[in-house]
Amino acid sequence: MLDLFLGNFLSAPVLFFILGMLAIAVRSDLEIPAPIPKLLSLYLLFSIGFHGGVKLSQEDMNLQIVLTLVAAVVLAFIVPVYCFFILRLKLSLANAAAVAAAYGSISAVTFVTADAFLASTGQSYGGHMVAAMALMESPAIIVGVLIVRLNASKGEGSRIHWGELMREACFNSSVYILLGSLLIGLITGKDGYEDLKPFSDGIFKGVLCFFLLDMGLVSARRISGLLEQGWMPWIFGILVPPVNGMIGLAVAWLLALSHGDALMLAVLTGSASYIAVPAAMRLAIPEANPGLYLPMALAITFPFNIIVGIPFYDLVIGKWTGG
Amino acid sequence: MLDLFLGNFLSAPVLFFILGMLAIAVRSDLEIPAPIPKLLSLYLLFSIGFHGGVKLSQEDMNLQIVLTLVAAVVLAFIVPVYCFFILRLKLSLANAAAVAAAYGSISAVTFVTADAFLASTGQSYGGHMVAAMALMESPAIIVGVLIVRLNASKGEGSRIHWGELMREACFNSSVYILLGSLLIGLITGKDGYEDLKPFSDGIFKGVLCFFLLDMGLVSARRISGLLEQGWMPWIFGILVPPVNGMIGLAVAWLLALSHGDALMLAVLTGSASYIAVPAAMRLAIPEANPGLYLPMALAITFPFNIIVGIPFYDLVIGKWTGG
Amino acid sequence: MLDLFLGNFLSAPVLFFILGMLAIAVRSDLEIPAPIPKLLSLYLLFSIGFHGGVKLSQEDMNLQIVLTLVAAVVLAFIVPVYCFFILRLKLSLANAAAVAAAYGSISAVTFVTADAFLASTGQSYGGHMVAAMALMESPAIIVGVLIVRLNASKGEGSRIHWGELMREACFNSSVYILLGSLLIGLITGKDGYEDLKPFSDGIFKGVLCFFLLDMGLVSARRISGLLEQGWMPWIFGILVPPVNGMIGLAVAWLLALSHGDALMLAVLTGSASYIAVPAAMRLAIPEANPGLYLPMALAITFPFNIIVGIPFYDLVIGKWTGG
Amino acid sequence: MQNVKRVEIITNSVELHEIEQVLNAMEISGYSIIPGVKGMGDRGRIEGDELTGVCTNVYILIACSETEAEKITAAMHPVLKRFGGICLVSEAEYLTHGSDS
Amino acid sequence: MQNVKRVEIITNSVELHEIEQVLNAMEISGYSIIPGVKGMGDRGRIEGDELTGVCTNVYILIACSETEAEKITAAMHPVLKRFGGICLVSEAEYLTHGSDS
Amino acid sequence: MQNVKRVEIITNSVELHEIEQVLNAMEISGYSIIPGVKGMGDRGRIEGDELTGVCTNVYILIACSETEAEKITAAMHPVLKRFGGICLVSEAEYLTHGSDS
Ligand SMILES: Nc1ncnc2c1ncn2[C@@H]1O[C@H](COP(=O)(O)O)[C@@H](O)[C@H]1O
Ligand SMILES: Nc1ncnc2c1ncn2[C@@H]1O[C@H](COP(=O)(O)O)[C@@H](O)[C@H]1O
Ligand SMILES: Nc1ncnc2c1ncn2[C@@H]1O[C@H](COP(=O)(O)O)[C@@H](O)[C@H]1O
Ligand code: NA
Ligand code: NA
Ligand code: NA
Repeated sequence: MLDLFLGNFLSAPVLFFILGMLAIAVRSDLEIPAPIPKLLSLYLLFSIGFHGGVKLSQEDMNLQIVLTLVAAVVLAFIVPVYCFFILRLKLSLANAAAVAAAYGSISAVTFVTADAFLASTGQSYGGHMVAAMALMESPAIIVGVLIVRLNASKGEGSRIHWGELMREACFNSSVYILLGSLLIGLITGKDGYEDLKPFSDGIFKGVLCFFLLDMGLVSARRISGLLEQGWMPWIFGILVPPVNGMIGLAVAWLLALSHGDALMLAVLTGSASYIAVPAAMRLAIPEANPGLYLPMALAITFPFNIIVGIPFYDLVIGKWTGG
Repeated sequence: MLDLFLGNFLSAPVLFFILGMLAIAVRSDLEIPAPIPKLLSLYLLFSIGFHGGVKLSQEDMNLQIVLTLVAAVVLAFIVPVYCFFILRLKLSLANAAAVAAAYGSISAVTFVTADAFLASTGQSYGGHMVAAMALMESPAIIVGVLIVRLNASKGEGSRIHWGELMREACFNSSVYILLGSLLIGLITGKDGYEDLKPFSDGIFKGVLCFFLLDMGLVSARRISGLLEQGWMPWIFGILVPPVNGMIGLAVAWLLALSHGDALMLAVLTGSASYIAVPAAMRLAIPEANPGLYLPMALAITFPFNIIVGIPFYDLVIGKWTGG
Repeated sequence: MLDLFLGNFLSAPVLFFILGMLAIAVRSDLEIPAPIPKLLSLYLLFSIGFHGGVKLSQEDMNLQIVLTLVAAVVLAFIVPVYCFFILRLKLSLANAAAVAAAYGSISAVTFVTADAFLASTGQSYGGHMVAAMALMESPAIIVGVLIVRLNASKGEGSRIHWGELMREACFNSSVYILLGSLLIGLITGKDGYEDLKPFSDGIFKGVLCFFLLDMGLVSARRISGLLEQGWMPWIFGILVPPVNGMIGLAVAWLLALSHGDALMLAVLTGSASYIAVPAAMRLAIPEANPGLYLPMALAITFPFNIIVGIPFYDLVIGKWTGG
Repeated sequence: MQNVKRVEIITNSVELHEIEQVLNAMEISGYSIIPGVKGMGDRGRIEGDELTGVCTNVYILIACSETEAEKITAAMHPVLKRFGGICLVSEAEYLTHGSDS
Repeated sequence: MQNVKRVEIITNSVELHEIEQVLNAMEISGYSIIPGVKGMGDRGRIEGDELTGVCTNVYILIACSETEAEKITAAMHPVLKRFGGICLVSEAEYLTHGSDS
Repeated sequence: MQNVKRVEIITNSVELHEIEQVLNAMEISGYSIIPGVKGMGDRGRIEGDELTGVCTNVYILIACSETEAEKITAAMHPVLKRFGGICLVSEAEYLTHGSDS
């Protein structure tokens, strides 16, 4: 069991993430200038989406897959709701809604890191889980805005452009490239994959390490800003994700998902968005403080998930599958 | 036959191009920020040039190769001339000359896409076709400027710095890196290639897909600007390239080129430049409207060639070679 | 013997470097826009460091390795001192100290180019040489500043923030990522390497060529600025590096290092820094002229080393090892 | 040379789309945009290190007539109030490519 | 602090090379360049998304004396007329590293 | 709208860290930073092509009160003297998100 955590902790991706965090701690001038991180993240979404599509083209649609996708969407609508009520105890309406949206949505990079983790443990997961990821990104945005809209006094609330918002929610760049690459992978299938393999598969893990180095820098920079926010973000950011993850696992157990699929569902439910959601919140709930929802997802929950969360979920699944 | 078009349409590169175009249609915020597209295009020129050089180092110079190169240059001088006279019927002197220059020159990305198309159909082409591409990029620039210069009243025309222009025409970055990489590939040959293969060959198709995603974004953004320009750009942009391509094919037939070489010559003659030429025109013929020659080459002819043109030329060649 | 120089001169990396220099000579508009060069250099440091760590994980620590590292550090402290006294004959205190610091430190790209050179000659070197490189980068910075500090009248000198400086010296991005990747490679070892191989090894040489193309552009741009500086920079920049390199070789001979390790020690001692040191000097010795120490290292010594220096050191080692 | 107002707007890049729509609606003939701006303000440090545009600002420069400047600042007020950022107006002389001065 | 003119030029980046030559010919001691500027103007939208510099603008700032400013604007007029873009001149106080104010 | 000073600083990007510390120490409420600036000056051409920050400049814009502007320029003087660069101060009207003007 300890090996599992240690093994994950000592894997290249996690170590590069920590290397990035330490760079800020020792005030190194190391930085990966824009727009390189954007390139790397687009590459990761491109590859994970395309690979998922190719895998999906091999699977034959069955009830379990359909139910998994449905369950994923349902989770994406429910999680932000109860997160909101927990958060509302301490936060303003706008902040509670924005943070809830972040935790209701997903983190693609956590998913990608879990992909590398599974590969290292010799496990695999179905391509439809990538579709699940894409489907789980947006609902929380709508929930978050709806909550504010329903509770807000007229004036502010009425400023929300629903058209814009739905577009932002459904066609924001990460959802779009993920679904798009998935579809293309689905169409081109195995043969199409062969030619792209060296790009979308060969250098994948290396790029991930490189990207996590930057994620380490970015998230460490955010920590300082959190210190003013008291202990609440830390409690919530570390306790709630595993709870969400366990709920994801419970659903996975009910659906009798494979080890890999179960882990991915847990990771999706347990992760929080620091890309798509903050961008949408900044537009739709500007009165919410980006200095709160962004670092909570980025500087607390993301590191927690890739260092502790992933092996923890894996462990739990191992217990029930007796694997 | 339909399979050929469908097969091309459903290939990863074309699908990613379309994915990019759709992103603009659905107003997704997907964008590939500068200077990433520049990096990708430099990489493609680097790889195609280097690979071409290596292939050339295996071929032994023969009359057919020499004639092909000569014919390529001749085509690059003739095509813009008759294009100009067609365009002059509708456009101002400056605009007609600039558009003619664009269509007289070549599009390296169309060439690269045709390279991927050939690979997928199991065909190959000679390294000297890359040299032909480099040779065909510049003449149209000189022709275009000469036309304006000869017809222009003094004053404006006299502002052209020929030195600058020739430099721009012969050493513009795309010609330069293409020829340079070609020479280096020629010198280092097969052994040199082995070490660079994973970079210049392995990830090539993946990078192409990624780049075409951006090309889709960029060209779709240009379409709106074209709507003000009436139907002429569309007629010309869709009808003239295949005509030019057929002329290229006729020459290829006379020279009895291989299937692959013939296709590449057609693609070069039929494609229009949206990089080197617009840059040169902006400097040499500033009175020409970039909102016309740029989108015509980029938003009409480029998509037409990679979706319809390439398989069409391939089909025609198939007919005569009875392949 | 001539073959050795010619072979190196005609290798892809060197040819791409020269291609870059020629681009400036013919005033091509070729440029590799920021921050792409930064990305490429981070990648090279990442790969060389990681690979070094993996190799180190295979080696068992022995006295020779320890002595090599100690010797490397000692060299890094001594070289800048005597360089300073030579330079002081012609230059101001600040300039002499800054140039001495540059030549006392190392050039990672020269090291990487030597790595490619060794690979092409079928030789290899120990992972600890990468550690030696990291250790040799900073001492010269401290020496350079100390020299100014000790000789400077109060006032200016007293402005130096030692804390800042030590941080800059020890945690500047290149040292940091190099050591960090080395450690991670050391921890993950051979298995960790397998997954990253296509990224950190496969595309390595290609990226190096691409990067050297930019190095050619950057260094050629600097030459013009040097012409005002008279002949001194040229004499020093071409004569001193091989002298330093020979001293490195002498130490290597005393320690009976392998062919590969000896070459690397010579390359490190003989190369000059144009990244870490200039950045530190700009801060710590602003009165020194960046137009002097930067182009000397970048436009004179770097090209000299990769074109002449590396094969020259290799030749000398060949003589004594009778290889 | 003619006198014009220099209107400078600095705000979060997610706002750019909306602001451009406002400017185009007013038929402002020209403006310039500098992306990738970092900054510090009431909403804290904008590192520009984000993977999304949330943490980058954008700088917009508009040379226009006094009346246009007033219309722009009036339109910007609610936007800046909601999303933060600043708007500066200063004097300048304008040399247009059209003018024959 | 001394009074200076702030000359701002925004034009297509393909022009930069020519403009710099003009400035150097006038022996203008210093200027700053911000690349990657997007914009809107008579020549339409400059997306800055091009693979070539054709669709990117550049911003040039020159702090100089009044006489220099006049020379610059005079020299810029034909350039802007031909290639588009704008040139603004405004007042500022200058704190130079040299000055002992 | 209220009157403010526009303080513009252009210097080598290696200085940015130090300058920001100065501004924060003065409790300047807001400022904007444009990275990747090229330039020409007494220290020669800044190509912005370096692998390190040594050859890139940074542009800093601060809208502040007259007294703050004086404090800033006073603090900048030694910095610019040591590391080069310029500091401009000009007039502007300020539309803040806070103000109810
Ligand atoms: N006084 C100021 N001077 C210059 N830029 C400012 C100023 N105040 C705010 N900004 C810019 O506007 C952005 C948003 O400001 P705020 O809404 O106050 O956080 C900041 O990140 C800065 O880039
Ligand atoms: N009124 C204006 N204010 C600010 N920038 C402008 C203005 N007019 C033009 N520009 C800039 O100059 C570029 C070229 O202008 P034009 O030649 O009018 O297309 C535009 O893309 C803008 O970046
Ligand atoms: N007169 C000026 N106008 C605009 N920018 C300037 C001026 N002088 C210097 N600069 C900027 O300040 C940087 C450093 O100036 P210097 O210390 O004189 O080399 C230059 O690279 C320019 O970017
Ligand atoms: Na979640
Ligand atoms: Na053509
Ligand atoms: Na050295």
